[in-house]
Amino acid sequence: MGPPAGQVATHRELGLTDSEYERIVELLEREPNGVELAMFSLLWSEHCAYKHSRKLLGRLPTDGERVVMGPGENAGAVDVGNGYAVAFKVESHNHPSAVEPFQGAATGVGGILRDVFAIGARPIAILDSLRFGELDSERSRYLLDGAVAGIGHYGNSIGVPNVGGEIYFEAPYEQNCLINAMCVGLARTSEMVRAAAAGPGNLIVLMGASTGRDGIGGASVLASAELEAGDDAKRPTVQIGDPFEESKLLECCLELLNRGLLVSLQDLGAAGLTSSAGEMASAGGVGIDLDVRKVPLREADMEAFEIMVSESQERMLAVVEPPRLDEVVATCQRWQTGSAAIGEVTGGGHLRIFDAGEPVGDVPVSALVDECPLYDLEPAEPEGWMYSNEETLGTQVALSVGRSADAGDPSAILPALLASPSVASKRWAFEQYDSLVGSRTVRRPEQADAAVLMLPESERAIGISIDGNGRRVACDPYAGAVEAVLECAANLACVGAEPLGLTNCLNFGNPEKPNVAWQLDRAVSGLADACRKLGVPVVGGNVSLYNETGQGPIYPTPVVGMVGELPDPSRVPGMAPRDGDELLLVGPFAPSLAGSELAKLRGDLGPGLPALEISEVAAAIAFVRELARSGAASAIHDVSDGGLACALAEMAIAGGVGLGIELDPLVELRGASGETCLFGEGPGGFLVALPEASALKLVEEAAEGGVGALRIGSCDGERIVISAAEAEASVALEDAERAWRSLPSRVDPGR
Amino acid sequence: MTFGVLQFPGSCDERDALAACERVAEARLVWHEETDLAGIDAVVVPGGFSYGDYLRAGAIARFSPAMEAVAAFAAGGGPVLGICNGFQVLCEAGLLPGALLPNEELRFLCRQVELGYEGTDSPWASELSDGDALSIPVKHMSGRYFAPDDVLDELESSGRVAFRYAEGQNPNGSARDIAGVTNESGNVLGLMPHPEHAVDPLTGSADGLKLFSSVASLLAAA
Amino acid sequence: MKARVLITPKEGILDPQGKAVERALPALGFEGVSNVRVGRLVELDTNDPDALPSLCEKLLANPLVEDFEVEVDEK
Amino acid sequence: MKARVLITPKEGILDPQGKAVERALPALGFEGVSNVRVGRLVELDTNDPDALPSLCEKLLANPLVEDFEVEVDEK
Ligand SMILES: Nc1ncnc2c1ncn2[C@@H]1O[C@H](COP(=O)(O)OP(=O)(O)O)[C@@H](O)[C@H]1O
Ligand SMILES: [Mg+2]
Repeated sequence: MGPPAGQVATHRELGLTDSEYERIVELLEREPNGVELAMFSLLWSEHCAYKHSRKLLGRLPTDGERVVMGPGENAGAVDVGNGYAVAFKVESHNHPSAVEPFQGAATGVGGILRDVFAIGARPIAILDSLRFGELDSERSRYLLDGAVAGIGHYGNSIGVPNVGGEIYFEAPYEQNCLINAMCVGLARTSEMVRAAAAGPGNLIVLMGASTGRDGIGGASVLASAELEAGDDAKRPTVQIGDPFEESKLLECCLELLNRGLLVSLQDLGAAGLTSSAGEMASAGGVGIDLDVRKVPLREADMEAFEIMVSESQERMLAVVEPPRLDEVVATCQRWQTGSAAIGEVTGGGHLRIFDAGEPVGDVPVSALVDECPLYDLEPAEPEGWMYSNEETLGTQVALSVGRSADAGDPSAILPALLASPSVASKRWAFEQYDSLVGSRTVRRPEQADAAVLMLPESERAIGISIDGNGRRVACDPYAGAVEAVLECAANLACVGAEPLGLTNCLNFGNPEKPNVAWQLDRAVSGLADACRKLGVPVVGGNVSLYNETGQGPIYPTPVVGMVGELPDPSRVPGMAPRDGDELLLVGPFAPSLAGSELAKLRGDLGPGLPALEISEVAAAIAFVRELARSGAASAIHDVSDGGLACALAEMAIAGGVGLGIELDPLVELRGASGETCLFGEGPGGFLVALPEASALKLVEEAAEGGVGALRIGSCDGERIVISAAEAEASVALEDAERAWRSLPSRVDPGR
Repeated sequence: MTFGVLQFPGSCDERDALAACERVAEARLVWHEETDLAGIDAVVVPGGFSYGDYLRAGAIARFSPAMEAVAAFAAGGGPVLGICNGFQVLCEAGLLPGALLPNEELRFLCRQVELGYEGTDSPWASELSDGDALSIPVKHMSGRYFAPDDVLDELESSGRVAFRYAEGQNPNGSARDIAGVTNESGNVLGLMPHPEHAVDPLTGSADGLKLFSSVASLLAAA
Repeated sequence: MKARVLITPKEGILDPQGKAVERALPALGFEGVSNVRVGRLVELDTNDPDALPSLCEKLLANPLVEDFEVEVDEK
Repeated sequence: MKARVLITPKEGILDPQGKAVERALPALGFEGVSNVRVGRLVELDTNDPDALPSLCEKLLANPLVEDFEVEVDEK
């Protein structure tokens, strides 16, 4: 049985260790044949088996009153009332995007959409979190340009609005960019499905696109091994996305679920049929028989193993009761999407593969899906700074600030920070995304810290945010990961949203290296502690390891996506203050230059972030949330990258009004230098603009709630003037805006 | 009165267009294979990526059975509004002059723009007055309106340029800042910006609603 | 029979893709390239090549803004 | 010298456009057309045709997913 020996590569070439191979032989009680080995190599890859991370993930809190589906399903979901749930998940497509940014990013979006509609939720929003090298590198510009176009292409074509995201530019991502995409969907709770096969005798139906040689070996070769020079050989496996096909498939699947025609549904992602059939069988405690010759093929001469591991996009696997098959097929035809019954559910607990009736593979489902050995990490804290400060100094910005005579002049630093690509306006990118389709978008990109979508179905709205500053996590993996969670919650607070659940994507280097293992270990603890203290359950996520090249690991980058609810979308404050408004700084913000954007530009990065008290920040978050809901503030914005001065400038630009700010009270309170107060970073700072008459009342209310609030100035004129002790930044509003809007000229220097 | 909103495989703004119509009248989706528009008083060909927008925006959709019915409906004087991809489809079908080419910047662009309305006879603009400014978003990859100069001259002199982008806001390189044109008798209007995404102040603007209410009130009065 | 349809933007119509290529050339060290026009190419098998011009006019090209040329491989 | 670059999706690489066109044809009354592949066509003038293959690889085509062919008109 099976193909002749030598037709597929040996276990080592497929990425399995000798001991893993021995374990497979033990479980099968014989040598695997080629088809079986290919299947094991993929399901036992890091990408599918989480062999270096599963133990850590156990630390994350997953329970909550509002949780409808937690980790283990295609997407997590939380209850939003009136019988509706919001489903969401973030996923990475880093390595495919480093090879071909447009298609890699596009298919990343396609994949996360499928995870969401696989549970019966209609996708209502996409967010994307991207990391590239510095923009003075041609490769970074090429990757950025392609990835943004690809994300836009897929989401725009399929009609799901892209409502938010983030882009950071840091040298450690130069060779290994990060492309994380998050999808949010809305479902009637009663119509949601789990991906568990059930009912021996039921049919396995493959829907959607035909199967080609796309991404063969992708999961093991592309997603779980370090990228090296000479990756060209891996290139023929590039997956091409077809959003038109997915749009039909999406509508078809939602109609089938709505009409109750499916027993269960699962997307095909990494490792294609092998993983979706294997995981469906495992979740249902059943077996599955498949005949690969019944799979509609794009290329007739495909081998059995190729069909089993192909990562052709836009496919879904469903379990269907035999009497329903005709209706399912007819519905697929109406949507002009493919469907083929390729097998059936069995009681045997085995995944058996046939090729035109001939058995070519037979493995116990549990061996394939559940028996992959899990490894303990061997963490070791690095001595000193693992990354090079020299490399972070690549940009023109860095040169102008870090090394010029003006290096100490706040009036020069502010525009330089605003022009730093990680801080600058990302309008160049988000205008390439349709942020409006669906008619739910109450706050679009740049209108508020979090996107706001209304849900008339449940008579409320949701706020959504995605965040994760890898540089700060590199400085201190525990504190940095805590900050990522706090930053998301802070963004939600600014629009009055209370967190319901969290998803995350852990983008790290090679976990077999002790220093990376340490980063991973500390970061997961940080996430877990922050989630516990904020009371936010983790409902899903994704892990992407081995993000490194010869130049070393990426910054450790846990990306956090959070969804919160708010009662009244008509009372959401924006970021634009009004002329004459008074400005207050609310919260326990204690600025520090450690890990800051300015420290980066000066080449001053090193280990360590100041200690912080999560509960104090949580109290400020809760206070700001209520303030936002009250409608009393004309604008709210939290302090993040580039510190107070940048946050203030962003508000001034949004409102088209100058600012006069005096930070001496902060200097006194924190005992920090003027420069640190202007440009230092840290969690727990909120800027609130409101009419002068309400300012005093707000300070009193904050004090009653145990939250600090300082009156720091007001909005008027055409200059941004911020002073703190000896330091003063004074910049014309239009100069600040020009700097902040300079990204297009950096992406396309020829223009 | 009842709006019919066409639905092609790959359309994606049809639900929003339907919801916009439903704010002012009855409305239903019309599947691309339908050929009978009985009971429908006005047709919206919505935005999106019909048939993936492959080959050329709107090129494949124009051949759908429903579009044949729409052509007959338009010939009989029925009001037809093509939005974005719908505008492209109407041009491809020859119901409107010109073509929509890839944006000059070659990128997809989603942005709120200001439109100036210039008097026409279109039923879609009965509630607008010459010189009105409307805030309506654009979002498209191929929105650069093109027609030969003599056709443009003719459009202008016969009052068939219904909407132009406000000065300095032409997002795509459209000839003479044209954002929307009508056919000779005014019942067919093609518009690149998306009025169906501007029907509620909560999502940014309600200016687009006037197009739908124009037709609805006109037909209700008739 | 194999056939190829070559579709190009009509003379006089702005071709931003062609312009973008021209702009990118010097940075890549290519001199002496000009008049770049970017169009579409459709390859297909047909058993009725005489129908191709009509197919082009109706579907593959937009005669208002594009020219086309059909090449049939008679083998 | 005039030259033409014909760029097509690589063998085995999914071609969504070709697929969509192929599917639409019967409804338009065109029978017997198959294997539709949609690619790009670049026309240009050059005084150094030998540089074209390199230009294709670097700029005009994406060698990961596309094949290209250069035709030079020697006149
Ligand atoms: N970092 C994480 N935090 C929480 N849950 C996670 C994390 N990573 C993965 N998971 C969960 O593990 C399961 C498997 O993830 P994955 O293999 O990405 O799913 P899929 O194959 O559906 O894309 C999912 O339910 C996912 O939510
Ligand atoms: Mg899944």
